[in-house]
Amino acid sequence: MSKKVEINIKPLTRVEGEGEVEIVVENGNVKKLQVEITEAPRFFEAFLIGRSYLEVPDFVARICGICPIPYMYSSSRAMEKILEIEIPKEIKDLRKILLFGEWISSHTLHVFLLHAPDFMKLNDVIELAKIKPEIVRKALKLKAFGNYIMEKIGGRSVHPVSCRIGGFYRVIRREELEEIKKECKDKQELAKELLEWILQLEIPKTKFDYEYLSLQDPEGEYPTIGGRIISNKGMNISEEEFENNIEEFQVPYSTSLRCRIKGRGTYITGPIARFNNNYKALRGEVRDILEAYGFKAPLVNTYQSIIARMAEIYHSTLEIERIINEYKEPEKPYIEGKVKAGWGCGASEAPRGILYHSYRINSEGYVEKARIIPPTTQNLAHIEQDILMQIPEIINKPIDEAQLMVEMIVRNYDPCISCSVHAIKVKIIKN
Amino acid sequence: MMIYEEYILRRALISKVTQETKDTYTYHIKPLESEIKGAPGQFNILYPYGGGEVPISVSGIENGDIMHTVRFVGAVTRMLSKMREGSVIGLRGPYGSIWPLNESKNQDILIVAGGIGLAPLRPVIMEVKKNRAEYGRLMILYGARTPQDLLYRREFEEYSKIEDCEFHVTVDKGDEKWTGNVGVVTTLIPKVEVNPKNTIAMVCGPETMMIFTVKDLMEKKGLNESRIYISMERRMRCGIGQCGHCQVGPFFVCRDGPVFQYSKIKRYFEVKYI
Amino acid sequence: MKSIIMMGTENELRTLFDKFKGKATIIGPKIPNGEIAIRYCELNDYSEIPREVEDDQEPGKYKLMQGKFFRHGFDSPKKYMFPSTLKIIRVEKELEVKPYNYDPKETVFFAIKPCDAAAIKIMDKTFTWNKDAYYNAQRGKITIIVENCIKPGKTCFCATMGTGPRATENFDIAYTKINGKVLFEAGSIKGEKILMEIEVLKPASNEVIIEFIKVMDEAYEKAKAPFTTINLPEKLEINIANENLWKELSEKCLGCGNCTMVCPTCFCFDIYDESHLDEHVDRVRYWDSCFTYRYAEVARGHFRPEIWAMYRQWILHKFSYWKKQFNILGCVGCGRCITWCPAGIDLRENVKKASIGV
Amino acid sequence: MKIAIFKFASCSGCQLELLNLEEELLEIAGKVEIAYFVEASRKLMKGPYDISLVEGSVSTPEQLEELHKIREESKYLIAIGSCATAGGIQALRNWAQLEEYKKIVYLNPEWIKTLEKSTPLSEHVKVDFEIRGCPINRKQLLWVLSQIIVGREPFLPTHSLCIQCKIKGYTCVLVTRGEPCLGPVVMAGCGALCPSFQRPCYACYGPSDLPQTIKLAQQFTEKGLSKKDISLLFKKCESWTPKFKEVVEKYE
Ligand SMILES: Cc1cc2nc3c(=O)[nH]c(=O)nc-3n(C[C@H](O)[C@H](O)[C@H](O)COP(=O)(O)OP(=O)(O)OC[C@H]3O[C@@H](n4cnc5c(N)ncnc54)[C@H](O)[C@@H]3O)c2cc1C
Ligand code: SF4
Ligand code: SF4
Ligand code: SF4
Repeated sequence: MSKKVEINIKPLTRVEGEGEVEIVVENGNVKKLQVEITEAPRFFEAFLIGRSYLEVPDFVARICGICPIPYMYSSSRAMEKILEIEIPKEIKDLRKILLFGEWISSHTLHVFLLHAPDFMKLNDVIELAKIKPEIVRKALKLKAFGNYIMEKIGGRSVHPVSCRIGGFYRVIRREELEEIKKECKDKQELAKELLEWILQLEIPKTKFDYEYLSLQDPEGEYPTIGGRIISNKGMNISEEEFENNIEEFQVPYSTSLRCRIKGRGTYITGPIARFNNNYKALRGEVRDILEAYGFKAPLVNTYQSIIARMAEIYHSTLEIERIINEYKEPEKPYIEGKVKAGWGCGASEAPRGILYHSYRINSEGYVEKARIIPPTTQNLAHIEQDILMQIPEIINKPIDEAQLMVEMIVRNYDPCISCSVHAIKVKIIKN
Repeated sequence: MMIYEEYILRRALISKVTQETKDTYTYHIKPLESEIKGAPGQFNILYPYGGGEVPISVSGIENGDIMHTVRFVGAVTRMLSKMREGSVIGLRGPYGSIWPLNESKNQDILIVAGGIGLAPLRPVIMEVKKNRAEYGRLMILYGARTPQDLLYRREFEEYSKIEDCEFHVTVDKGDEKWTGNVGVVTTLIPKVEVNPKNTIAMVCGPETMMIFTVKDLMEKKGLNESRIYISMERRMRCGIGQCGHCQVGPFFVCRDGPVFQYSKIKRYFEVKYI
Repeated sequence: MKSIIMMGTENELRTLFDKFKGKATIIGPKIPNGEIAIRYCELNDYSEIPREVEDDQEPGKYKLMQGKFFRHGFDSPKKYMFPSTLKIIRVEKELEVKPYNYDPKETVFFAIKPCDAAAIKIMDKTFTWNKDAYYNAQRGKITIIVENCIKPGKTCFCATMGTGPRATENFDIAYTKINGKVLFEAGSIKGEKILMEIEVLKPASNEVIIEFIKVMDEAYEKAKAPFTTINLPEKLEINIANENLWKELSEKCLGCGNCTMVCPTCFCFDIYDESHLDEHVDRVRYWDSCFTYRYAEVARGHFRPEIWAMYRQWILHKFSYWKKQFNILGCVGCGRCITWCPAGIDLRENVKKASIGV
Repeated sequence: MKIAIFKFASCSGCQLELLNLEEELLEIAGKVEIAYFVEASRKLMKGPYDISLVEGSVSTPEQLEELHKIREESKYLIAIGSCATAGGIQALRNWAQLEEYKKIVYLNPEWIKTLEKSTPLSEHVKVDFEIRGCPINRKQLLWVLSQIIVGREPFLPTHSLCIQCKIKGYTCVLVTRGEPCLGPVVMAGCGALCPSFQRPCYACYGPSDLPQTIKLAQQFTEKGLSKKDISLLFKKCESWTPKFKEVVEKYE
């Protein structure tokens, strides 16, 4: 008896878009496994050419409404290297607060609105709110806090307006940050409670030996902007070496490129990678709770990415308060550099992992070449890999469960909001 | 402590709705809190919940109910179109000046109305009918785009039966059933005999129609500009001379108008885009 | 009321300021942290009033720099009596109307300019006529302390409009800083009483008064526009139908509305119905401008669909209609609309051109 | 009332603004039925829908087909954001050679299918209302939704950003620093965010209701900006709107 299992998940979405998953298994052999990206191409790398270096952060922010800040940071960092701008501590600190704000907002969105319903076999957050109203209310409050931070410092949470190359458009005043600080204690409490709730979720058990790639902060903090790129399998390179070590490739069924480490294969970037590679840099308060529930790095089960994400939320709420306490208003809102021809690259940790940019500009500051490698692109090939590893289990499940399982695997990577694929239609044909 | 009394809307009940044309209804409105007045020419501000305020002329008073005839042209009026008998709306007013009924005592009255412009003039017709002896001849010239756009058709017979009343109707474009006049309202002007020394004209309609009517009345009928009254329409956000929108030259249409003696407004009325 | 000029020093100015501390909200000029213009805001201490700065104002340009005497930024006392956004009433389903309550605080305008005091006089006429409840409530609780302008700016023309550079009416106390001295004048009984309490003040000597007059006279010459207000409404209206003229005058106008927003007397507003999910609606009043497209739009047409007509409405309202409506001109010559016009249109030149035709 | 949310070429930022209505989200869900929202729910209901919110520009043949289907299934179609109302930032390719662009971005350009231009919904179907901005302002979105719930056709102000800037009390960056702020020709809606950070507006909300774009460009020329810089100023997420296009074409 031949047994054919066909799983067709449509629509599935990319960082900012649409995609599908198609799986065909015949007699236990995988005939087809495609995580397809059908999102309309938007040609950012092309229309950036000829634009002024100053415009780039605002443009690339528009690649993704969920994580515009790292887009602005990676591009600014690349330009700042070309222009030889040294970013002072005050501005670095501000940037970190803003980024943590985005992590809080983006992670809370994913953990509670998109991911948690999976573990409770629910369709969406509205259903979750019916059985766990307190949890949802707390999560929404926490998410609002993330947005509040971005609005205070950035003007708005989607495509903030205050960031520029060299710093910010105006000095962010202490008083403004004090207002954020007032909220911190309360939100730390919320984050802690929610972390404890997540730690008690029933999470599927798997164990795989994957490669995790993340930044490592030069000052030993939890990684945010810039630093070495490290992995649990011994990779340790500078941002400048990224393009030499990571290769991009394209598959015919997808408008998204995908990545692998040259000569080695696919890898994971994102919260679970940061967590595993930088566990010591997490705030002690966070580790204490994790360990009290029996968790610590490395997490080798990708379903536990939800734990890494929630840990980062709590970490962020604590760090924001610390940085505000140390904050001194910078003298100048931004540092001006010398426009000259050159090439530069920059990486930062987006909520979903390493975001790498590189640019070449001419002597008048107009872009000649742009290269952007977002985390979801990097994870994409690995998502297929991850599904592949779990195929034996998937095909032995009843149809709905198999369907949900594939979706869950994809959602573990939080491939941006669109890519959270809560609405993946899975078609499984068994014969 | 202070409150903005000027803006307090009073609750009122729609007691009857009559369809006039495809897009125009007449509402009979019963005040629920205090009496609502309104003299011919004046307007009230109507407010469907959450929609916004619209100024609408008084088109009649019947058994203590006030009548408003509304054409549905935009967001707020279309909201009104969904209101039925028994609906509650907000209302404030009355505001604005009145038709020169006092000055018209013992005078002939010439009414020229275009489209929805008959609504503010209907109370004048009713007043003349009621106190027939106090006024001279009544002439009504009314025009609309098509026969289907004529307001108050069910009352036309009543108008023509008013003693010593001439009533002419025209449409820009007739249909198979239409046997009456065809042409813009100014084509009716030659049909009436006007004594320029003894006639007060009251005009309301679209601004271009008013421009041509006034011109004809002065040039062809010899009416002095001080004997002509027009009712103007402007955007109004407050109705009480605060918001600035309704200004025509130095005049606030909501307070100094909407009814203006033509001699007073002429200087501005004739200027393009004033 | 005796209009005696009293003499003191900056110490007495501080004493005057301190008299209001804790008793009233004091509004005055300040350069808030990180700001790039002088703003009217709440002051907690006399020392917050800027010193050693000057505002360089030109058509379409404003810059703060080192200097001795500053004038004003773009905001005026208007925003305190006629807030840019104000909830008027709340309507609940079934049309239950709940008015918002206003309880304005006792307020002192400290160190505002003569033109601003004159603007309040104009607003008194427009808003009182209008029975504006909020305005009247706040206005009844205001004390006006004016600083006379010894050095009018490049966009000022208060002299022409008869509102400055020395305040002559509509204030409680006016003061003038001249060569290290501060001269005080009372403009109301209230002001006189306050001044009497400051014992150190002495009547100014003749020499000081002569010095004062000389400074004010020089200032007067610097604040003139190239037109006069004599018969201005009539002169302007002669050209009311001259479309080409208005097109030429508004050639650079962007229709952005900045001029009306910064004007200390412009009073137009719109009311929005802000509906909320919990089934209540706030009727909110916002500043509006005759330069917005919707301003003169009606259901099926537009009364002023082109920029030149809007521009004419603005000029004629200020310099002609206003006089007919409120028996006063609508402009005080503060020059804000000139400085803050992004296109740098010089109102003075345009009024001049419009009043004689081209 | 059944609401559906759709997405074409875009960054998802506008629908994120819907999710960012944290406090109101559950309240909205109580008033209306969120029938189709790929980003938020596994449960997808079939049309017809009372209101469809559509994000993103039309840029592939499939999207065009889907748009017509959405139009048929929706009583009230609202375009949200610059992409859906103006073609979005990806409309910058409308000025370029598409094949060139494909080569720049993709290793195998022949695999990429797309329409020649990225266009707003209104170029293809009747749109009942537009909420503009890149991204839209969630307060405006909420206002529009609550107006519809109350039974009113939606309304949003269309005047210049300068008016909002002054209502909020921000100091003008154009006048104080001579920086090329587009506020005078841009529609209000964001809350004058950039001026609040002393930054010139770069026009996320597109043209206001009577935008004097050519005159403003002329102003900038007088302030010393080069033709190229002026055309770049107008060539951003709202570049495909007629009044902005006019400047881009004249100054490019
Ligand atoms: C003195 C006078 C008497 C009148 N008498 C009559 C009469 O007897 N019969 C009659 O049919 N008409 C009469 N009209 C005309 C009538 O007032 C208009 O047709 C009506 O106001 C149109 O309103 P609308 O909202 O339906 O149309 P729209 O044109 O859609 O709305 C008017 C304007 O209001 C604005 N707006 C919409 N929503 C809001 C909101 N939420 N907040 C703020 N602004 C908003 C819009 O910008 C719109 O342009 C009279 C007008 C005047 C001045
Ligand atoms: S005059 Fe100047 S400030 Fe006023 S609308 Fe025109 S351009 Fe704007
Ligand atoms: S900063 Fe820009 S938006 Fe604000 S007033 Fe100035 S020109 Fe207008
Ligand atoms: S660029 Fe303009 S529209 Fe966009 S946020 Fe800034 S001020 Fe608002």
